[in-house]
Amino acid sequence: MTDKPRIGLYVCHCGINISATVDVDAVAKYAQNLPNVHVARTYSYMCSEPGQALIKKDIREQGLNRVIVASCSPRMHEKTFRKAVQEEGLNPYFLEIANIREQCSWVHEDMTEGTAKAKKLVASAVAKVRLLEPLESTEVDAEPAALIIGAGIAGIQAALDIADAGFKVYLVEKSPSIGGRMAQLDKTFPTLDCSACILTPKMVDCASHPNIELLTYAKVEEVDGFVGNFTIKVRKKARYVDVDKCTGCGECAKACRLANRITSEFDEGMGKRSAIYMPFPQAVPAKYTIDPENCLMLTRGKCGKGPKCEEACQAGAINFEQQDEIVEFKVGAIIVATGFDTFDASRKPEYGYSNYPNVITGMEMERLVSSSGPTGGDIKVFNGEEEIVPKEIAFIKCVGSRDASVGNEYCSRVCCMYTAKQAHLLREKIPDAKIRVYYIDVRAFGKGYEEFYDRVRRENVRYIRGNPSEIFKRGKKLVVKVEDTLTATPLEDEVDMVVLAVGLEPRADMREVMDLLRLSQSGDKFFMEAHPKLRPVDTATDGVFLAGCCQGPKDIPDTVAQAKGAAASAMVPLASGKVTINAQVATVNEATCRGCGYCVSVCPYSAIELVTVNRFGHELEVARVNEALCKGCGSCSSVCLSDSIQPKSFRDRQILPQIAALGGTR
Amino acid sequence: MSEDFEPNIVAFLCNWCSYAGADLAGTSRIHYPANIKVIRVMCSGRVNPLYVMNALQQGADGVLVSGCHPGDCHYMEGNYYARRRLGIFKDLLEFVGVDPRRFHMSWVSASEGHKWKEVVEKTVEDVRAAGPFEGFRRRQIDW
Amino acid sequence: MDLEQLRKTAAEVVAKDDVKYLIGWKKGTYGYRVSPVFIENEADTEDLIFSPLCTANLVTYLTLVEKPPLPRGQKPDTRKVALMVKGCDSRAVAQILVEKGIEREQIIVIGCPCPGVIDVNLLVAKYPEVAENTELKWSGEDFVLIRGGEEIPVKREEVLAEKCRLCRYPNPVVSDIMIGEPVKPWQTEEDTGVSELEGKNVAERWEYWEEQFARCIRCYSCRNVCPLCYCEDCILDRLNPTWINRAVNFSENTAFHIARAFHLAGRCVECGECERVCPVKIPLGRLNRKLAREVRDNYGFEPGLDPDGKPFQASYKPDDPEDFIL
Amino acid sequence: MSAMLLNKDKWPEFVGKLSGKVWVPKVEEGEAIRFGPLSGEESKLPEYCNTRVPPKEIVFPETETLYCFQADEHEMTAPEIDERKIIIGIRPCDARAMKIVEKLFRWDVDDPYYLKHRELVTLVGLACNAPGLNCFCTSVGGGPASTEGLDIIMFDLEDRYLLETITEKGEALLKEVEGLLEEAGQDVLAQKEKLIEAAENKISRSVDTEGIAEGLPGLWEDPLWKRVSASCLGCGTCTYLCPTCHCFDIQDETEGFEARRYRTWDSCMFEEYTRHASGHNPRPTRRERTRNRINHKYSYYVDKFDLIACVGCGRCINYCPVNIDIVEILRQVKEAL
Repeated sequence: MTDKPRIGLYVCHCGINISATVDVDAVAKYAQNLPNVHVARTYSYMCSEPGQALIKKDIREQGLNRVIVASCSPRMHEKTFRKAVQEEGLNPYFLEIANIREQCSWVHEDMTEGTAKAKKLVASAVAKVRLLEPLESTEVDAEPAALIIGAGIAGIQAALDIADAGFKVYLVEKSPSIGGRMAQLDKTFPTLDCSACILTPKMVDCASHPNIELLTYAKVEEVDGFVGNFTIKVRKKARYVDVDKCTGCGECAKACRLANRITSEFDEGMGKRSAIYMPFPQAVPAKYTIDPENCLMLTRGKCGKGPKCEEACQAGAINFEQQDEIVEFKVGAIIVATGFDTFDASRKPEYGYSNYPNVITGMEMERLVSSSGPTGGDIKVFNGEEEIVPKEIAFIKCVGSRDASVGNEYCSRVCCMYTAKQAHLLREKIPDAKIRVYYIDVRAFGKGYEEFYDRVRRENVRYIRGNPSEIFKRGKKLVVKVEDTLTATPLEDEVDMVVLAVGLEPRADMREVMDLLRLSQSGDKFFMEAHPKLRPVDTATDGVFLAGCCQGPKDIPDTVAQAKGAAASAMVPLASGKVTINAQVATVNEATCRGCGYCVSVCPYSAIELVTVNRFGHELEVARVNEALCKGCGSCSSVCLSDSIQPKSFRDRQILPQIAALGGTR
Repeated sequence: MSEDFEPNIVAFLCNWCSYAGADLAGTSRIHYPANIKVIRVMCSGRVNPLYVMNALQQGADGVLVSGCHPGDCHYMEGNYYARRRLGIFKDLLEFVGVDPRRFHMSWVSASEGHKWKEVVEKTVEDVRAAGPFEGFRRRQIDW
Repeated sequence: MDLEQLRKTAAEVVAKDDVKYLIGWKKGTYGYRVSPVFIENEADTEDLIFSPLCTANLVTYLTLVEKPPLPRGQKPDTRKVALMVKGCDSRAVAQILVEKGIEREQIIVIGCPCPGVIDVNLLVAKYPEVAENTELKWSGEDFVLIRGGEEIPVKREEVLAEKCRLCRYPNPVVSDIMIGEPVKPWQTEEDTGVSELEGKNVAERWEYWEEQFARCIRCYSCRNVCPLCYCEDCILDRLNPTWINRAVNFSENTAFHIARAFHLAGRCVECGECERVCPVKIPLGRLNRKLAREVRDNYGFEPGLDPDGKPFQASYKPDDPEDFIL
Repeated sequence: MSAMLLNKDKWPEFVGKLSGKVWVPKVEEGEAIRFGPLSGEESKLPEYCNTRVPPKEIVFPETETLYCFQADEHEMTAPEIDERKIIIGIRPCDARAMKIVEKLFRWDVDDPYYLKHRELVTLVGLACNAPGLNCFCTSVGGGPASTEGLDIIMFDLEDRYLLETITEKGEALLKEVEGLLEEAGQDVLAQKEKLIEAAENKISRSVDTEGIAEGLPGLWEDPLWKRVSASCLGCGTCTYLCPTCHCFDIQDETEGFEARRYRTWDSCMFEEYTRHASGHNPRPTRRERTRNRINHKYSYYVDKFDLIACVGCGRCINYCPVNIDIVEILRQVKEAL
């Protein structure tokens, strides 16, 4: 241990955020009398430059060797203050934060109660800080490579940025082609750029980039290690097509016995494909894949007298014997860009999506309006009796968004604008159509969005405020039942087609990624960022970052911006070549360890092993911690019967005095 | 028991889920009783069940341990170990005659600010009903 | 039990060069007492006995031996230790092996199938002890007391130890050599000691234990006799951090007993030694058996059966009970 | 000194009239485990050979505050010891033990706590009519009716007690209950003598102490120590239940700024009893500890105070979980001499 503790205690007013509910002066006065507290002060904003300067001055002039800041959550400013005390030559771990804002002033109303609790929290911090030990951080080399999971526009953009910076990128995509959701879109709002025209070049760049290794039709199976040193295992699913031989000519698909008989995922179920297929013409890689769930050869073991595709393939690329392949590599950082699912409109049965073919989703509309879509861009729908060109069209917004009844309280942020865009595109294709948009609110917040919305309204698209209660059929028409809430008029709108502006949801299979990377979900069930404002691309797992809609609904510009942010963050360890190992690791008292191996069993990181030591002539097994692997969770220490393994900064001898301080009636 | 008895409750929260959830309750200005005082640990797996005993001995009327939901542990499994150890410890306390209302465990995620409030309210209500814990408090012993 | 076979086997074992000693039981110094004995040479194996008076669990001696610093250059004595075990005792061996407290090849386990041992307090109450050493033998279902050349039949249910009434493993689960034939497990009785307490409300239970713990003198015999309490430096002795103050009072005593019972949760093999040795008659077995029952019923786990098994507290199942979680 | 008779019917009245807190053997778990303050429900003394825990705890509490203090301050306050206690039913061996231990607490410096407790306590002994199986008081200078250390000795005469005063303190105590007592006649005293003789004859175990005190140091490295200690569990039963063991540990306890220093029973049979701060332990194994226990009682104490620090109560034999038997150890010592 170092010298006798001399504690400086700083109580933050946080403007009135703390001082409105906690009598900060009373807390400081109380703390002044606690053991080893040398100075106790209050200040309006401890985290500000002058606030930090106050601490530094005291360390210098009063010879403080321990600092407590009673302020906001340690999750906010622990690092800030660690840095501050370190700058004065103090060990950064001689700092303790008493959280008197998030867990005191903001959640209590009564000044007396708030002050009393703040005093206890401060006493608890004093009890602990006296017994803290100096810790040294160590550094290990970081692997100069990144893994990106998901190759939609977010993954593609992040991959290109990192690869351009000179680092190796492994871009893993589940489906046979990169491109993601953006590849399905026709035009993009508000500029009406052709989606494919701006995405395809990036896809091609990815494929040709010397630093990018594309792993399409693949899945991450295992992630081990820690920031700077992740070991990744990826399963490349068998395509049953030798990609080195496949020229992408497409003869196989034409020859396939199931040609035009299998529903196309890319066309949102509205088009057809073969059992051997390329999802869309601009796919990258431009290689064919056999769908093992439908291919006759793979499901039944035979295909007529022989597989037609094999016959048609001049290159001899078809290989029904192909097996999954496991690829293993190391990376220093990971970006998760797994995207979203669209809301399943059948969960709103009142809109009749499952019953009426002329009720379609926004995503289906994208394919319908697309010149590469199933109808070649002609707007035609089946009204149950005949195929018609719809002349009266209704859009319904907020389907599956802002709707507690389906469990989604959030706004999906893109539906207002894609509805406007689609209304515009419809107006171009069917100039005499009557187009009405039913909305709750219109949110046109981005650059050029409000202007675009105005333009669409001027194009004789009628916006009616009202949330339709029901859609039903009357003759050949669909009836949208709604109340115009601006005029309080009940309406029954007869239309030929309804477009449901479905919202964005977390992916149904996100659990797999959560488990792999130890991510958590926020209230909306999207992946949770480390901090909603200040660390929006980071996660609680060091070295793992988020990009795009997996973190929450976003439009393309925001997705690309976040992807670039994630890329920049991921490059920090890659560029510095070093990562700092958590100093708050577990440590073993070899003199008392009895070598039972309980800690070895519970350690989730295999950071502990039993080694043989010589204790005064006797050979014994004791536990030893690999500090590079230890995350400091402390599970080992609470299973240890002899208390021989303890996480630094969270030792029993540091926690028990905290309990005493909180428990004691004084 | 006295009407104005304010229970003193010590809570152990894991850094990643429950502590963050409690912070979120703060950021969202969700009000709850001040009886609860938190000790932050990195993982609920860090909570040695003897902490619960120690808290009761050192003057707490009740104890709460909260961690990530099963499957969500930042350290993968810590909360599972915590659940097993604290579960059996709760059985022990109850058998020795400690009112089971004095010790609670909960799963509160980083996004469950509201749940945190509910957990705190339930715990405070239960401990209040159980009354002051004089059981084996250290200071009850005459020096 | 064939004592001839036992002694012959023991003689063969201790005759081996790589065996340090054999731990067994011998007649005690008076009355019904039996004493643990450490036999190093063949001749002394004549002292060995195995009778319903052999209550002590000898497994505790495996881990009790001190390891003081050796003079430079001196090698530790790493010869094997042989020991006699009953069914319950053998479970402690299995559990210690799980915890790597001892290496399997360092011990020779002589298994003694056990038809049940007595509770000396019950025996003394019924048949007062005399100074002269008195033999008790198994006889059919019951026992027979041999005193002054006279054979006095003793009914099993009158004197059987509580742990034996509840015993489900009378035959050793770990052994290298088995002496005699396995005994047939008997119908176990209800654990009334535990269920009576469970039937009380918490306040009544507190009252009950308060009286018990208040009496504790903290001699640590319960801990020291326990074959599974073998940390060289027990946390309950430690001062930094202080889990338990040294002061003997109700508060510290209660904390001591809670901590002790908890450390044995999922480890206790119900050999009953803690309760047997308590000089102030605290029914500690009830605490341990209650937890053993919870562990068995709610977690499907029984310690001390599989030397290669996982430790209870250092493992989990995703579907462990969580009905207590808010 | 007087000899009085108390009819057992009058027991409640008798104990009710005494000025001071009366301690008697208390039955728990079906047995008189230790002494405790009279609760008022007792109509008589229980049946007991002796309590498991000796009444030494009344004058030498398991845990006793020495003084309280405040952190960062120099003032200390010692607790007041002012309660008058009357121990009724203490066996002669346990009273003798107090007398033996008092030597230690008066030696060198007076121990104010122990001596104050002793001063305030009146010992009303009960002679043994039926000594226990492992009693050997007669081998170490005591006997079933030894009066050493007692203020009054009682003899159980079936329906009444004979009370003989030994000290002024005892005399004063009887004054408080004069009305309840009647003078004992010669016949009663003769009956008493017979009881004593009968009791002495019932003692079956013995130790020949001749030459032990002088001989023990010479047996320092004798193999007997390893033999007799091999089965020792290292628990504190023998020492905590011993009426003459008097070792204590001094500890501090704090809460916030408040703190107390207290002493609490300790046992030379514990590993950490002699463990140095460095980790070195001069008595590293149970062998050295067992040797110390016997030496302390039968040699060191004899050296210093000319007294054997063992009263032959037999508790360490009765309650040793593994049948470590001091009589047998002493027999082996004698044999090895």
